[in-house]
Amino acid sequence: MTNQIIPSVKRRQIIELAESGKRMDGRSLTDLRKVEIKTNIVEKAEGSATVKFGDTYVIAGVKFEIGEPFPDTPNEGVMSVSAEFVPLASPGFETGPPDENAIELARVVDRGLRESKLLDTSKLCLIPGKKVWIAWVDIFILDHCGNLIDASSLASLCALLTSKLPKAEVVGDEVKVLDEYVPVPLRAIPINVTLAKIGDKLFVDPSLEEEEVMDCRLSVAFALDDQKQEKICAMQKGGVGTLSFEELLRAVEIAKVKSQELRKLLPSGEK
Amino acid sequence: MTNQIIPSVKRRQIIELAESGKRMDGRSLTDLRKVEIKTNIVEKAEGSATVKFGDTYVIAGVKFEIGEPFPDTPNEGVMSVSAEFVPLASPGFETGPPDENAIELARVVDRGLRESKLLDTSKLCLIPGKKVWIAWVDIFILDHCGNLIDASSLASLCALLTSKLPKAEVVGDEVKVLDEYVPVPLRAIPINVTLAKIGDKLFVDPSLEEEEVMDCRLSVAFALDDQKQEKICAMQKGGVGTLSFEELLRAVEIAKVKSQELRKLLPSGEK
Amino acid sequence: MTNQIIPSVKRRQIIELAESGKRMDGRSLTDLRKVEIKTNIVEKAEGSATVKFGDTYVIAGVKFEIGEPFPDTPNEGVMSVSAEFVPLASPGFETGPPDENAIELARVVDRGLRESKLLDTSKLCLIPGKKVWIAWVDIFILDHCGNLIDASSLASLCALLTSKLPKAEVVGDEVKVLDEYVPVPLRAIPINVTLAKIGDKLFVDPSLEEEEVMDCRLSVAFALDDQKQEKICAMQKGGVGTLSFEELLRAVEIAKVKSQELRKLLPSGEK
Amino acid sequence: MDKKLITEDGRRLDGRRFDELRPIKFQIGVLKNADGSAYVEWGRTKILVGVFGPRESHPKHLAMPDRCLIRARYHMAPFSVEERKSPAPSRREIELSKVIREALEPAIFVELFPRTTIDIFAEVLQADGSTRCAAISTAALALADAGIPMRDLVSSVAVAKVDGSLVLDVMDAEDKLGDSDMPLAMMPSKNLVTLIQMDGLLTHEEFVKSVELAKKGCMEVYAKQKEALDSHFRIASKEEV
Amino acid sequence: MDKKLITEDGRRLDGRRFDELRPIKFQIGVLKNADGSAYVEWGRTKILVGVFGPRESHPKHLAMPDRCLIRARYHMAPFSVEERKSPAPSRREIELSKVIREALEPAIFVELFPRTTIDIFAEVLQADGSTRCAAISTAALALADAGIPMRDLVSSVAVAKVDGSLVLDVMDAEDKLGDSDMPLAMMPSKNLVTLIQMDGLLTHEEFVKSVELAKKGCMEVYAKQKEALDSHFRIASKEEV
Amino acid sequence: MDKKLITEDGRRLDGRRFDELRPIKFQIGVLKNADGSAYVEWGRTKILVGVFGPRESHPKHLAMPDRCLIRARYHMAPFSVEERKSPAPSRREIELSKVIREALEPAIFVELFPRTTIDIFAEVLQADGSTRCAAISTAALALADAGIPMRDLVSSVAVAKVDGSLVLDVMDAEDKLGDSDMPLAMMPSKNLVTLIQMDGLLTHEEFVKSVELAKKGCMEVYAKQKEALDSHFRIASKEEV
Repeated sequence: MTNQIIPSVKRRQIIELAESGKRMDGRSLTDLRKVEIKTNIVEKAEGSATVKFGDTYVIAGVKFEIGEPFPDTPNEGVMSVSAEFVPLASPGFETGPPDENAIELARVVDRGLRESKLLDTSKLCLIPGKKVWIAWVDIFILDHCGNLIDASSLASLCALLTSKLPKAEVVGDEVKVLDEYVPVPLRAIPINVTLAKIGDKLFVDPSLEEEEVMDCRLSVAFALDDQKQEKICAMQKGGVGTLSFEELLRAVEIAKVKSQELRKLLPSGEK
Repeated sequence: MTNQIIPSVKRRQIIELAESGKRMDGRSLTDLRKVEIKTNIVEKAEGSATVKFGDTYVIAGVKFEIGEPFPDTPNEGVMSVSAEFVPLASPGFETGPPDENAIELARVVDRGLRESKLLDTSKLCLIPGKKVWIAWVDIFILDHCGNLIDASSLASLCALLTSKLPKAEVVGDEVKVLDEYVPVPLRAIPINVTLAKIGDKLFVDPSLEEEEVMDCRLSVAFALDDQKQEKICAMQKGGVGTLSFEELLRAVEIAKVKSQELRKLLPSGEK
Repeated sequence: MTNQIIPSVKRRQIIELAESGKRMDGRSLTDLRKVEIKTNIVEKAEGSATVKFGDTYVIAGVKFEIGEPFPDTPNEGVMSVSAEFVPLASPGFETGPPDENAIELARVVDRGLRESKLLDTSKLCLIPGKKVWIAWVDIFILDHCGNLIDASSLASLCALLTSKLPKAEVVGDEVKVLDEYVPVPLRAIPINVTLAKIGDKLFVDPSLEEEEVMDCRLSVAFALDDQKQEKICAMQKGGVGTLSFEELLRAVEIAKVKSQELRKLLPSGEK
Repeated sequence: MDKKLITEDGRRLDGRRFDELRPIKFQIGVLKNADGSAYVEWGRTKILVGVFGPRESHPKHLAMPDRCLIRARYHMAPFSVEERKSPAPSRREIELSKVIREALEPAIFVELFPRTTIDIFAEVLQADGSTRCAAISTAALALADAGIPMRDLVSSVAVAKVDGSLVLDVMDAEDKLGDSDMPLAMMPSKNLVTLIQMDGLLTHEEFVKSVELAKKGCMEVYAKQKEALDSHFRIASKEEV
Repeated sequence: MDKKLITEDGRRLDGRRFDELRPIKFQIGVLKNADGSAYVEWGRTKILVGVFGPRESHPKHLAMPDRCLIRARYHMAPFSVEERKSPAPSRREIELSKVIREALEPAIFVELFPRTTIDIFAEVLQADGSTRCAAISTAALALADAGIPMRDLVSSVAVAKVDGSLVLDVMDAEDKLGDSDMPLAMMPSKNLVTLIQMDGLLTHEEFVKSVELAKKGCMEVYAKQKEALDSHFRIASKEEV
Repeated sequence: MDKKLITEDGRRLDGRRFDELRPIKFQIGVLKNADGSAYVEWGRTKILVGVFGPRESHPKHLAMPDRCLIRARYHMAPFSVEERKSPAPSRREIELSKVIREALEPAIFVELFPRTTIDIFAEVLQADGSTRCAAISTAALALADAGIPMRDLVSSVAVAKVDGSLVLDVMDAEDKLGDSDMPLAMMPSKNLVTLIQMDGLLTHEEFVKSVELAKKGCMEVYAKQKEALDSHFRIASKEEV
């Protein structure tokens, strides 16, 4: 924050390059960075995945635990998404409880997963009003090189897609967890795509240097349900700049195309 | 705190004016500022009131919730009073958990309400030892222009006086809350009056500028029970100055008279 | 931290004196300071003790409370050890939650007590899986003049040795605590001895000025079980210096001898 | 979910048509200490906003050499909702504070006040849906009351899909039982979006229509904001005479 | 409430008359590190007080250009009460810390030590009623032990109404079952009140009598404080010889 | 406790002999932002370590005029253990952060970087025993990757007593059901111990043998560390060509 000169020079360079449709790292404005997904890397978790978007590196783990339902949804399990910006991921991250950025990230990822109706929480109920499965989705940012929302959303999705739910027997008021697993009851699949606006251009999958000089970003999540219907299920503008209505609609169009591209990378058996 | 000159000039002015029985805002030493009470302004709360003492502006809300009694009073409901100095009320207030001033305020208000035996907590018991009504009294300071204790006490009192208790049916170990209300079981009515000591004078209902230069303050709560008996039910000295015994007794005398004046302003049907 | 000169002068003095086997306070390298133990000084606690090692002054209190067992040990009571560095004990202590030093202290004391199997937690079970006795051991550092680990370990031990467990009757799912007491079910007795390494010398029971210039410290706890078997039950190195393997083994030998000396000071009836 | 949110004759639970705002009443300059303040009763949603600044940044290392720091806090009174809310800030309140700040900041000439801070505090006294939109719209008036130079007001409203229809200005029951919620804020005379969030399921077509409806709503809110400012400054200038 | 707190012959649970203090034993200079310290056994109430300062204010922005900052902390050991107390400071401890500071500060010549801080730490090892009064009276001795110039000592005691009678120096059972509790602190030779709090129900007349009884009690505490100081400094001066 | 940890033919649960390490795979330079980084798969224990610094101390009052400040944080992912771990730092994590720092600091030339800070962050992604030993050994590689001048590497391993036998490189089941656990760290070429902790019950003779076994284990870890460094810098220098 103390030095405002470097960002403004960088911003000018990025905008100039974008005039000819190019970016600092050689991509076109609508290119994603290389996306790598690995699943089942933490055997003690019921599901886990690491995702890289270029050098951005994120891990998500899923744990199932028996707990109480919310009073207003006694017949439904609970999904809880948290994110930690662990300090090895960036010289700017500090230890301590999640700040507004980590909280926003977790809540945006949560909305994508929740609103798509990915997880069939009605099937996570064990004893109505008393005991349900809680799905803890924990995100750790391991290397912050831009576009944490898309990487975190994809890692959380892949961890859930590949997770296994312990089988449980209910006898009276007691729940006995067996040493067997059933698949997690999933429905629609949400994919999140973020674009940065810099000047009057939209940049798909912004890098850290693009984020540092952007006006604002727009994240859009698309859900594909079991009838192959594609819908918008979540959206979030971030940053202190503005969008024209035309830019807003254009961003949503681009995000839709890119979500289809990302969807093809999902662990096989899923799409 | 950095500039100590303005307060000491102000203090001298206030003391000089007081010699002729006058105050900066035109009041006599024993005048209250204009007191305005509005009730039922938050329909979602079971009771609510805003109170103004001049520009000092306070809101209190009452919520009833079912919870557990304290182990040592299994047959009694619970009253819990909290105060927040929300930062829009003063350039000096900060966000964060209540500081010692907010805690003292809540505890002084609480003692007035509690020691007067205003609320008949024995009637708030649902299942002895297990389930009782908890009356949450939450105070928000909205504009801090002096004498928060009296304004907050009065707002809390008026919120309780006008609140409605949900009717509840106990069947076995379950409590069913009905969509009906009964009046809250109230007994004696406490009124709090605060005086500031500046020099050798006592100032009723001190303004913010008086508080900033005062030696100390004394708050006295008087309860009027259903036999029309008037008693002292709570007292608190605040600030780093001292009181002579003569001043102490004189302050209590004045507070008594002013409490009777305030009592007349209570929402009709109550006194 | 700002002045690094005084410590390095002090360190040189201490090392020079140690060459001739002496210390600043007149002790030999293996001498303990004068140890004073008082028990039952807080009548409201089930057990309590103050311990002095020279001017180091520590109090420990034991409270028994009914609570839930840990899920993985449903038939065992719980022991919880905490330490507070209350700010009157040292100009360097601050108010607030325990820092890493207080946490390390509590955990080292805890390991000594726990690993020696001092407390027979199986006898603290009331209703398996539901209700057990929790033994809260709380340590307050009152005057910090060096070697807090040994003083705190000894105070905690003496508080437990002289504590009384309330008798309880289990009727169905209810526990009734009687106004009678039984002895606490104890087995082996652990004694902790700490040595500081300064230069190439080992100092038993280091004073504060020795700790301030030490390379590191080693704490060793020895347990004597009811078959009079003596074993090492806990060990902790602290500080940023190193130990040679020879020094490590020598320190353990010295600690053993000193633990036997301390063991003789325990409240009579115990060993 | 059995409850019908739209009646047979196309009316909503409180009798509104699908594209109708609730009654909105702004009051400006309601607090003595704050540099600017405004209060709104937006249906049953009631929010008080106070603004302090530009003032010295504290702690100092937050100060920025070339602009003003904007801080915003969205905070709910424990008694503002059905179930008492714990006073500690929830994750929801922290996120909303961030998006509210980002919705207002584009309208403020931050370059004019380097090294200072403007604090915007929104206290929700009663929450009945669309609280972030009400907070943003009211905060814009409090900023104006504080005399802070702005590019434009910021006006905000939410659109929901309930029982298959898109409706303007979402109230609590519609938010809880509806299929989607989309708050949007804009600088009306600049035609620029400063906030958009969405959750729920919308087809692309529904989304486009939602944006149109939100824009119409914002323009209506804008009219009410200007009216409130006019009447406030008319009174203020009379008082000065 | 069936328990009688006053027996037929006018004695209290521990055999005291209505206007009688519990045995009070002050010890001065009991800690090595603290600049001043004192310990009291006041009936079964046991409190240790340490004083540091005047010392550099930390953090620095707390320093005041024309006077010393006084800070006080009243803190209870988890094992000091019947039910184990959680170590986190309770609202009660925070309020008591404030009133204790305000009870002691009038006696200190704060103008003599600008830009510095005096810290007063009171640790309650066992609580059996009137802990704030005992903490204040003991802290006055710790301040004296630290050599801090004072206008006067501060002496404190509480008066309660139990079973219809006013009694001096309230112990725990009387506090819990009594009808009122009124702690009062004063500078005895100045005849000035530095602390008064009250809860319970008192007629005006009872209140006036309570104050009289508290004043008498404070004067007796004062005598014990002076005795403790005398004996401490007599020993100290002998040791120096 | 019925479970046998050592089979009849002297093998452990995972088939290892008593003095055998688990498979250990170090990777160096795995993060872009960190100044140095390393990752280990040590049996099923998986830890990522990042190092920042020497960098400006923040807050500034922490800076030391004559040396570098070393900070270390040991932190477990919520999903790293059987029962989900709460994200707040546990007392165990705070103690381990301290001993890990004290195990590494003797190897660093702290005098070379006055007024700066080196931060060492160890994130446990999966915990299966000996996590502090794995974190220390991996952190030594991350420090080397950051180019921080060191006296020596630090190598660490734990020895346990299970079913009456001493075994090298403790895994989770052995830690939980065993009779003792003794983590030890050393600077291998200096033959100096930088960490030792122990809990459990050991005779003097068993303790001496445990130390011997730990030393042997550390030397084997050291060999693997050097191998990882060699291969990393070989690749790095090729890449530079």
